[in-house]
Amino acid sequence: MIEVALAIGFAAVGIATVFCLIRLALGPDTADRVLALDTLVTNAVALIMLLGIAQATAVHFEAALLIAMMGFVGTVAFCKFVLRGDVIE
Amino acid sequence: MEALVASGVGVLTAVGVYLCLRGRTFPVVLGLSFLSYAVNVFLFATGRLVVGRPPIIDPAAPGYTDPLPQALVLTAIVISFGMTALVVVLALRGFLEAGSDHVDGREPRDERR
Amino acid sequence: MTDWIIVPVVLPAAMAASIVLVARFDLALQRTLSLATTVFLLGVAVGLFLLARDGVPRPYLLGAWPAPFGIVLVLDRLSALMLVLTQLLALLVLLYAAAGWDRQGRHFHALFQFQLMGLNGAFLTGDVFNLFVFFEVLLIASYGLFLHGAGVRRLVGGFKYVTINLLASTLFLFAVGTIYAVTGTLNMADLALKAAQVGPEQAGLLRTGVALLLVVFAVKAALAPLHLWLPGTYGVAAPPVAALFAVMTKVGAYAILRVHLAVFGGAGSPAIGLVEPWVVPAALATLVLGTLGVLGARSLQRLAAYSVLASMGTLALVLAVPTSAATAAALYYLVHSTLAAAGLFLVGELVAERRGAMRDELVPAPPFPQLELLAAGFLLAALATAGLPPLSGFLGKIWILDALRGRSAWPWLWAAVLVTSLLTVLALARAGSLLFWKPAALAAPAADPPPPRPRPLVPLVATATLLALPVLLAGFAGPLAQELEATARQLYARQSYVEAVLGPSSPPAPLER
Amino acid sequence: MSGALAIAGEALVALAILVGSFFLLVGSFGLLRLPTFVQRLHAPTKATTLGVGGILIASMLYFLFTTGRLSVHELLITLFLFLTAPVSAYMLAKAYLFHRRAERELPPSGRPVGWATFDPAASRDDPDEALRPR
Amino acid sequence: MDLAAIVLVPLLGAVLPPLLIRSGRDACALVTGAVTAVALALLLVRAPAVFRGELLRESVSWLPQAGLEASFFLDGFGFFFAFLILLVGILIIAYARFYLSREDPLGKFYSFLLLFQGAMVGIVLSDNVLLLVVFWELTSLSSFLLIGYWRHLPEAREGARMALVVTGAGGLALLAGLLLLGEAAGSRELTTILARGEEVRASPLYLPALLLVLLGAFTKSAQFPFHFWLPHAMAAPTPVSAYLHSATMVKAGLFLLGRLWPVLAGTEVWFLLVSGTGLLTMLVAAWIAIFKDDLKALLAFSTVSHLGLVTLLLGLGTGSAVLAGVFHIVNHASFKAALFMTAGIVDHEAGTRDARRLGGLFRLMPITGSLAVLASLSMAGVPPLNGFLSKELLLEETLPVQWWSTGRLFPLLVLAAAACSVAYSLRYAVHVFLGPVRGDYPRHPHDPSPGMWLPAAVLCLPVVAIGLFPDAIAGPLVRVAAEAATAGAAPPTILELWHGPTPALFASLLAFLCGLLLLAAYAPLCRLRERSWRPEAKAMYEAAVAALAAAARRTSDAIHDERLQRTVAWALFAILLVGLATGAGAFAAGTRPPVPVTAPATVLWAAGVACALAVAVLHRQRLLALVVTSVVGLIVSLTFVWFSAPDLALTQLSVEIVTTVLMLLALNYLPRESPRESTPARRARDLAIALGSGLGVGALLYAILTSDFALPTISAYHVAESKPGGGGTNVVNVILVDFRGYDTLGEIIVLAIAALAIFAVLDSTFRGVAAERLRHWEALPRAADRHPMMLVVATRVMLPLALAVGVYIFLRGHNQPGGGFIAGLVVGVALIVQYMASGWAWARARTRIDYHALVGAGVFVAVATGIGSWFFDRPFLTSTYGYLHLPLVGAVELASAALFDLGVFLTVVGVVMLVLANLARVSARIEPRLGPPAPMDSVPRPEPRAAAEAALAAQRAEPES
Amino acid sequence: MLARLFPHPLLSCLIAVVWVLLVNGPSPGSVLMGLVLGLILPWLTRPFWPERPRLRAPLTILEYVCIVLFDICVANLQVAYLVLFRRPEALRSRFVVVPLDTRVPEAIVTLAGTITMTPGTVSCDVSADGRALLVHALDAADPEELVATIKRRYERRLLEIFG
Ligand code: NA
Ligand code: NA
Repeated sequence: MIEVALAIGFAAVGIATVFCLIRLALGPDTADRVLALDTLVTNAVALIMLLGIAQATAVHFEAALLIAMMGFVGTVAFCKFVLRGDVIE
Repeated sequence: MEALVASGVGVLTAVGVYLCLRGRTFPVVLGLSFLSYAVNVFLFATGRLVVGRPPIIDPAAPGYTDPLPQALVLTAIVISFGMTALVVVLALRGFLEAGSDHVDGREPRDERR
Repeated sequence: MTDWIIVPVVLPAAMAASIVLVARFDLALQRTLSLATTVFLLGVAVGLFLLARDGVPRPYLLGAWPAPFGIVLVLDRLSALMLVLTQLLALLVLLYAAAGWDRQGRHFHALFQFQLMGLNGAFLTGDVFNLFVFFEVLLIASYGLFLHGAGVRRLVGGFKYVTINLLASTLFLFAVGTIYAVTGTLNMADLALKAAQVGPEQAGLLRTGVALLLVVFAVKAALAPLHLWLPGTYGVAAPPVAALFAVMTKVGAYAILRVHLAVFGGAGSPAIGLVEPWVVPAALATLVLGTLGVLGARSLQRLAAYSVLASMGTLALVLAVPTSAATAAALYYLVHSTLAAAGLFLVGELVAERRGAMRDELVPAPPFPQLELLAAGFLLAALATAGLPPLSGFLGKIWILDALRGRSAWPWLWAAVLVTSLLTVLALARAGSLLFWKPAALAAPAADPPPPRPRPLVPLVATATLLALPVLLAGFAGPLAQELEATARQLYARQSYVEAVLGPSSPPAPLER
Repeated sequence: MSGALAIAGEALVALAILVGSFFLLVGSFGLLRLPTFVQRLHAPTKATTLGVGGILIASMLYFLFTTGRLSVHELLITLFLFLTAPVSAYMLAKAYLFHRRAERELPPSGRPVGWATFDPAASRDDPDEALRPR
Repeated sequence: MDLAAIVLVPLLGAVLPPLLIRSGRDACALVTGAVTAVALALLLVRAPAVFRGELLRESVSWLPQAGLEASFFLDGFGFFFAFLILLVGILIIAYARFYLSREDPLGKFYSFLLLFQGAMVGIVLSDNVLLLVVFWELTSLSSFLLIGYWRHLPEAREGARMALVVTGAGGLALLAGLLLLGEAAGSRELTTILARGEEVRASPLYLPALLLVLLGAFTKSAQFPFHFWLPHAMAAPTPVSAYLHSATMVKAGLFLLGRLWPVLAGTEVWFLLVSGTGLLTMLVAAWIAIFKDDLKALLAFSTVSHLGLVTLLLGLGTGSAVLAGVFHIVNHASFKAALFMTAGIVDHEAGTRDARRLGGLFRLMPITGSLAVLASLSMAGVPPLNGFLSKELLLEETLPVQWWSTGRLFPLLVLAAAACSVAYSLRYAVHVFLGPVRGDYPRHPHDPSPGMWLPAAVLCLPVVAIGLFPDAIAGPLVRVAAEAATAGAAPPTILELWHGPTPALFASLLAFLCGLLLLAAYAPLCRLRERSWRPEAKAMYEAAVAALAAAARRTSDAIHDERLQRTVAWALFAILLVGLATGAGAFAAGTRPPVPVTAPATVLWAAGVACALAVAVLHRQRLLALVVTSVVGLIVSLTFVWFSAPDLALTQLSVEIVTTVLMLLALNYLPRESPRESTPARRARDLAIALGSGLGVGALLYAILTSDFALPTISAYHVAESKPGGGGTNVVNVILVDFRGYDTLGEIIVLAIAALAIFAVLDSTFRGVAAERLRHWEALPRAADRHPMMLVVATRVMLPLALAVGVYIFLRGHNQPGGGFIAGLVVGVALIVQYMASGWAWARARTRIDYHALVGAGVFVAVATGIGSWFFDRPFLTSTYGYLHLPLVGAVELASAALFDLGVFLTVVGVVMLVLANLARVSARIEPRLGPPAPMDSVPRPEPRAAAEAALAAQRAEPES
Repeated sequence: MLARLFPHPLLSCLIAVVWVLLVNGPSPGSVLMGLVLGLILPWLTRPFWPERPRLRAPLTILEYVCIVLFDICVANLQVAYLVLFRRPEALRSRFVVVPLDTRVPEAIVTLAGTITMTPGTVSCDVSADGRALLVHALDAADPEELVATIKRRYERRLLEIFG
């Protein structure tokens, strides 16, 4: 049962990734692309957790945690760049 | 999976090489990043591909992947981070000093290359 | 006593950290610490050299982990020789630089000590991945030193220098990865042992990895066509830095000796016979291109930079020959060419800083102070560079000719060496007579001649000492040559190296050729 | 652990996974489908909240049922996502507004000053100046 | 050391003159003369043994590995030359003392002269052929210095360079030739080689060796067509010309020919090359000499001609010819040195050496005139002077010579040369000294002080004395020399003034008459010569050198144009070439069972590939490229997660973030887009290289991944020892901080250096051009708020939490994924976010740590941890660990590796902060803040009372909803 | 004493909780360590957060969290429906302005974050004086009602919590 759910979950993540990539390709704005990147990062957290369940290990937890904690820094930096040019000012 | 990883590394290398051959500093920096991705995965993969066997000692573990390439890659990542930082700063400083971000520090004349 | 083996790495590292930590606002203190460290290091290097003379390679097991599992340093005659050469050069260059050059940018002394650490580490290590790490240490320190004083030429040149070296570093990792993927080891002694045991199905992979590593070292050694980075680097760096860099290309040469000729050169190794067919043509091209550069150079520093190239070409010709006789000749020339090039850089700068706006451009300029003295210095440096008697350049060259005798196409190699020597003589004669003999009509008399700046004595003394070294090398060529022969023999004594590092229990393998 | 409980546990885990996957997918689908940027900005919220949330719950339950120990560190991931996702969205919205919209296309703020992205008063260091009528 | 002393005394003595010049010119000259005299005395002491026919030899080891020994030998031939060199040397030293003016640095001159002298003596006494080359090149060098002595004269500089290059080239050829000769003879000692003539001549190396040696000898002795440098060397002060270019250096080539005569001579090719060259040189130079108006040029070409004469004799291959040659060397040295000295006196006194402006000097300077006329008559071969004798011998030797089947051509040519020689010799006497006194000399000439004419007079003594009593004065010396040179093949000829009416006498007479005729017809001859084609060798040489240098510069500039793209392309090309050549056969799939492919992995792969390719296509839009690159980085991290490398994933993720921020910081001051500037051809080339590289790497990795390790890997030990030996369960971390902690030490030092270098590079931004450029920076339109409230507050809450995570990751790294490096990045990012949110100035003011200190401290802690193991007498970086049992908490592991990891942590934090904060400083400098830095914008402020009350009232007025 | 040690008890507790979550479960050691960190980290980071607000009404906090979580779940379903089944052009997307009563930045940010995390609404900007929020609604038939709901459901409680 879990295997089936996992398979569906992986498929969902895969399809979601494809969607994000299409948005990344289409844009049209930089903000769209950064948004796609941000969503990809979120998907990555999900993917890592799914992998953890599939492999029955908690060893990937830190990776998910770091993405959750620091993933937004990239997004913020890109936005700050678009907004002000200077990321740190 | 081997074919995927090998071809992926190949693509990363090709892109990195192509970018390194561009005439402006920024794509070159990007190219170096790509080469660094490529070589990191390559070096990591020299321990062969193993799924679900992280090198963390656990009596219940069925086995471990080769930890040594991982340690080497960690070192390599760190070093290439330092190098990238330096090269980025150099690209910036060169531009501020020369007024051109061409890799040769001067705009190519009429010749279009 | 073996604990001293790690000192040439650890001491400069600790000292550099201390300089950053406590002395970063106090240049005088930095100088004192830096000089004292370098003097001490020279002492240690000499001590290690004497220690290594008994002919037994000494492993130093870092972290007390047994080889090949941990990282091991190996002190043998070759590494000790390189240590002495490096510290000697470093001390003289540092003396020179401490008279004012170090003021032009930040962190000169810390970077300098880190540079020494990187060089020493690269010469001492017995582990290929650790060699990569120390290559990176010495490279990044060299980037820092290269950029010392900044300026547009250095910044733009710096980008190129860094880029090309990053490419080489990337290739280094590809190569090391491939080697590990086949042999499962990184320790050089272990590699020497295992290379012979790799089966035919993976021999090709190993050979590829080793060949790629050769390309990496060729980049460092600036062998054509991988040399294109050198003129813009050595010709642009602050002259004392360029002088120190004279030893950097030799790291590439050292690595080829250590890895390709010694480790992977043993019987049964799939990578045997790789060096000569690739390196000799490259060396010839380097020699020719370097000489053309010397002949066409517009400034003295450029000329010196190209002379480094030409000397690397000469060196590589004989370096590629995998016999202990040839290697001894290569080592002699290596030592000589390092000191000669450094001397030329320093003399060039002494001239440049006295010629005002003309700097070291090879155009007529008014006479300048201390002309006679510097002319004599230039003469010595030029003699050494061009390989004219009676200095070590000539001895090195005849030894090389001797060693090349009988290799394939040797008449051509001889012709190349001799003809390029002649062209170098021509170029240096032109440059010297232009700089020291041809007075320019004084430009419109300056209303206010600039006040005579105090000319510190120390740079002159440092340069003079450096220039005296080729004389000593020539004078004591005999005893030195004996040392070098022993060094070369030890390099090829693979069995004893393996036993020293891995212990005598390692199964006897047909390692000797 | 009895068989029935195990099956129930498995079902719970599977359900959580499915719920999470669903919202994850919906989020990305919205990102693809919705026509304007501000509308698309709504999409990832689902992925970060119920999407990842569902899978985290699945993970917690899974380790509870397999090891018998409650695994709680997944909550941290949620915590950090909740802390950071609004910032991302906010910055993205500002970036979009700044680049693609003029201030007049936005509803007035109802304050003597305009929106922070556009009104220089936002970064004025004199606190009182911001309130003076312009 | 006896023989070496003869060489070393002048060489070492060369340091004395510059030191003594302060004591006066006389003292200087005396000491220089004394040095030479000592050397001469040392030589003469050995004379009895030499004349007994003994061969004196001594050897000191120098560089035996290259076959170079400091070995000397003295036989008659060497003695002869050494004697000549030192004897003439003394005279030249005396002459120069008076010749050089007060402005000329005499000390330097004498120093160079002694250097030269020592080198010359070295050549003639060397036993080892390589040693000979050493001295040979030294003579080139010291003559370079001597010719260029008057460095203000362009012709001196050019002449010096030309002499150096031509003779230096010869020297290198000689080196090769002698090496080959040594190879053929099986020894590099002349004493041995000389005994093995047969073997050498039979060796296949004979011909190349001969050609190379002759090249050396001919260039040095100015044989045609290498003669051109010698006349231009006359720009040197006359003592130099007299010494080098008449008596000594140019004779070095002849010495060499004579020295190697027993080995090389006697073959057809030797005869053809040597005597042919000699004859040609003799003839051509004599003809030219007739027309030289510059006295020194005239003498120079006459010297060339006489050198040709001796060469011719040596080429004949008979012992008697060698004897004649040796005899002529003596004679030539005496009269030619004297002639040079008189030319120098004329120049000195009359202010010109142009024959056209001279004449009638005999009356004004009778002593000089007498000496000059005497010497020139000797040169013309007038009896009873010594020149006559050697010319007789020459004719005697050459008259019977046949050149192939050309009949009498050879002797006729010799005769023609002799006639020319008469002509120029007499011209020197007639056009300068005879005839009426003129009134238009640049200076008023009169005889100089005895110091100047005495040496010339001394030299004229043998001119007459040898002419009259040849055998008594020169006989023994010449014979012993010739005998030694020919290894006994020279006949014990008695030298006599009068041989009776031999064909040679008639030929000599004929030559003299022809010479007179030539001189009589001087004016028409001159016109004839004016009209004929005369290749100007110097101009050709200079043009050739200039063309060479220009070509070298062009080539070098074209190749080393320092274009990065070309540099990189070549490097990649070389890599591809080597990789393909060595690895083409190696890329075969192995037999390792594959890991099954899964769908999500495929999607990730496709995403990564697509994004990577997109970056290649879109790279000109830089921001976009950066965004897409982040996706690639994310996928790389996920790859690490996938294949059991959690530590790698963590590291890659955190590095990725820092790198992105870094790139954005830089991108702000870089153009946002790259221009489209690659030609299609360039793109195609790059694409080919890129594809090749990608395919190569892909194939290599595929071959690796599909095959197993050929041999067991060392990492099995790491896994086994991780817990018991290293005290940690995260093997990767234990490797990093323990098994290979030394690598990690290197790695953090790389980071530290990078940070220091970056700091140093950025530090210079605030000066010069860059600062100027920044001052005029035109920023793009910007949003109004710098520090959005949402960002500021969220990151404030995040900071302590992120630090807690950092602590967590640091502490558990030894056992679980994590460690000092990642923890450092986490903390660094947490701090950087503060900078991003609240601004550089505000955040910097709140960070009490100096990042330099942090970097330094980190490295220091790591190093100190390593050193700590010394105190337990263990190698550097030896780790230890133990467990501390605390109440409540339980066992806490304390590992020295953790201390090392702390160093890593501190370094990483310091580096990240130092780099990013300093990069941010660039913009802080552009826009200096007015007033105090604000932590956040658009924050609700405490309102003025009135406004607040109004707001409150308005709120109350509204009905509750 | 305790107040001196823990000037921000809530933050310290949060850190302790985070630590316990990090090590994946409470144990004497982990709680102790969490408390130690709760002591040190707020002190270390104090300069970066100069005016930490005092939180009141802990029960209201709990209530607020529950409400928000509940709203998130409901809104997720609503929005999923909108995304999947509503034609995009039929969406009544619009910006609405939420005037703010609270003046505590932390409260404003919490409100903005809550709005964003509840699917269907995103906080896009704040007025230059920080007294109004610009919110985008994916589908808002009645903007006033939306603003009122936000103020009633969230801001009122935040006013209580942050004072
Ligand atoms: Na770790
Ligand atoms: Na929302």
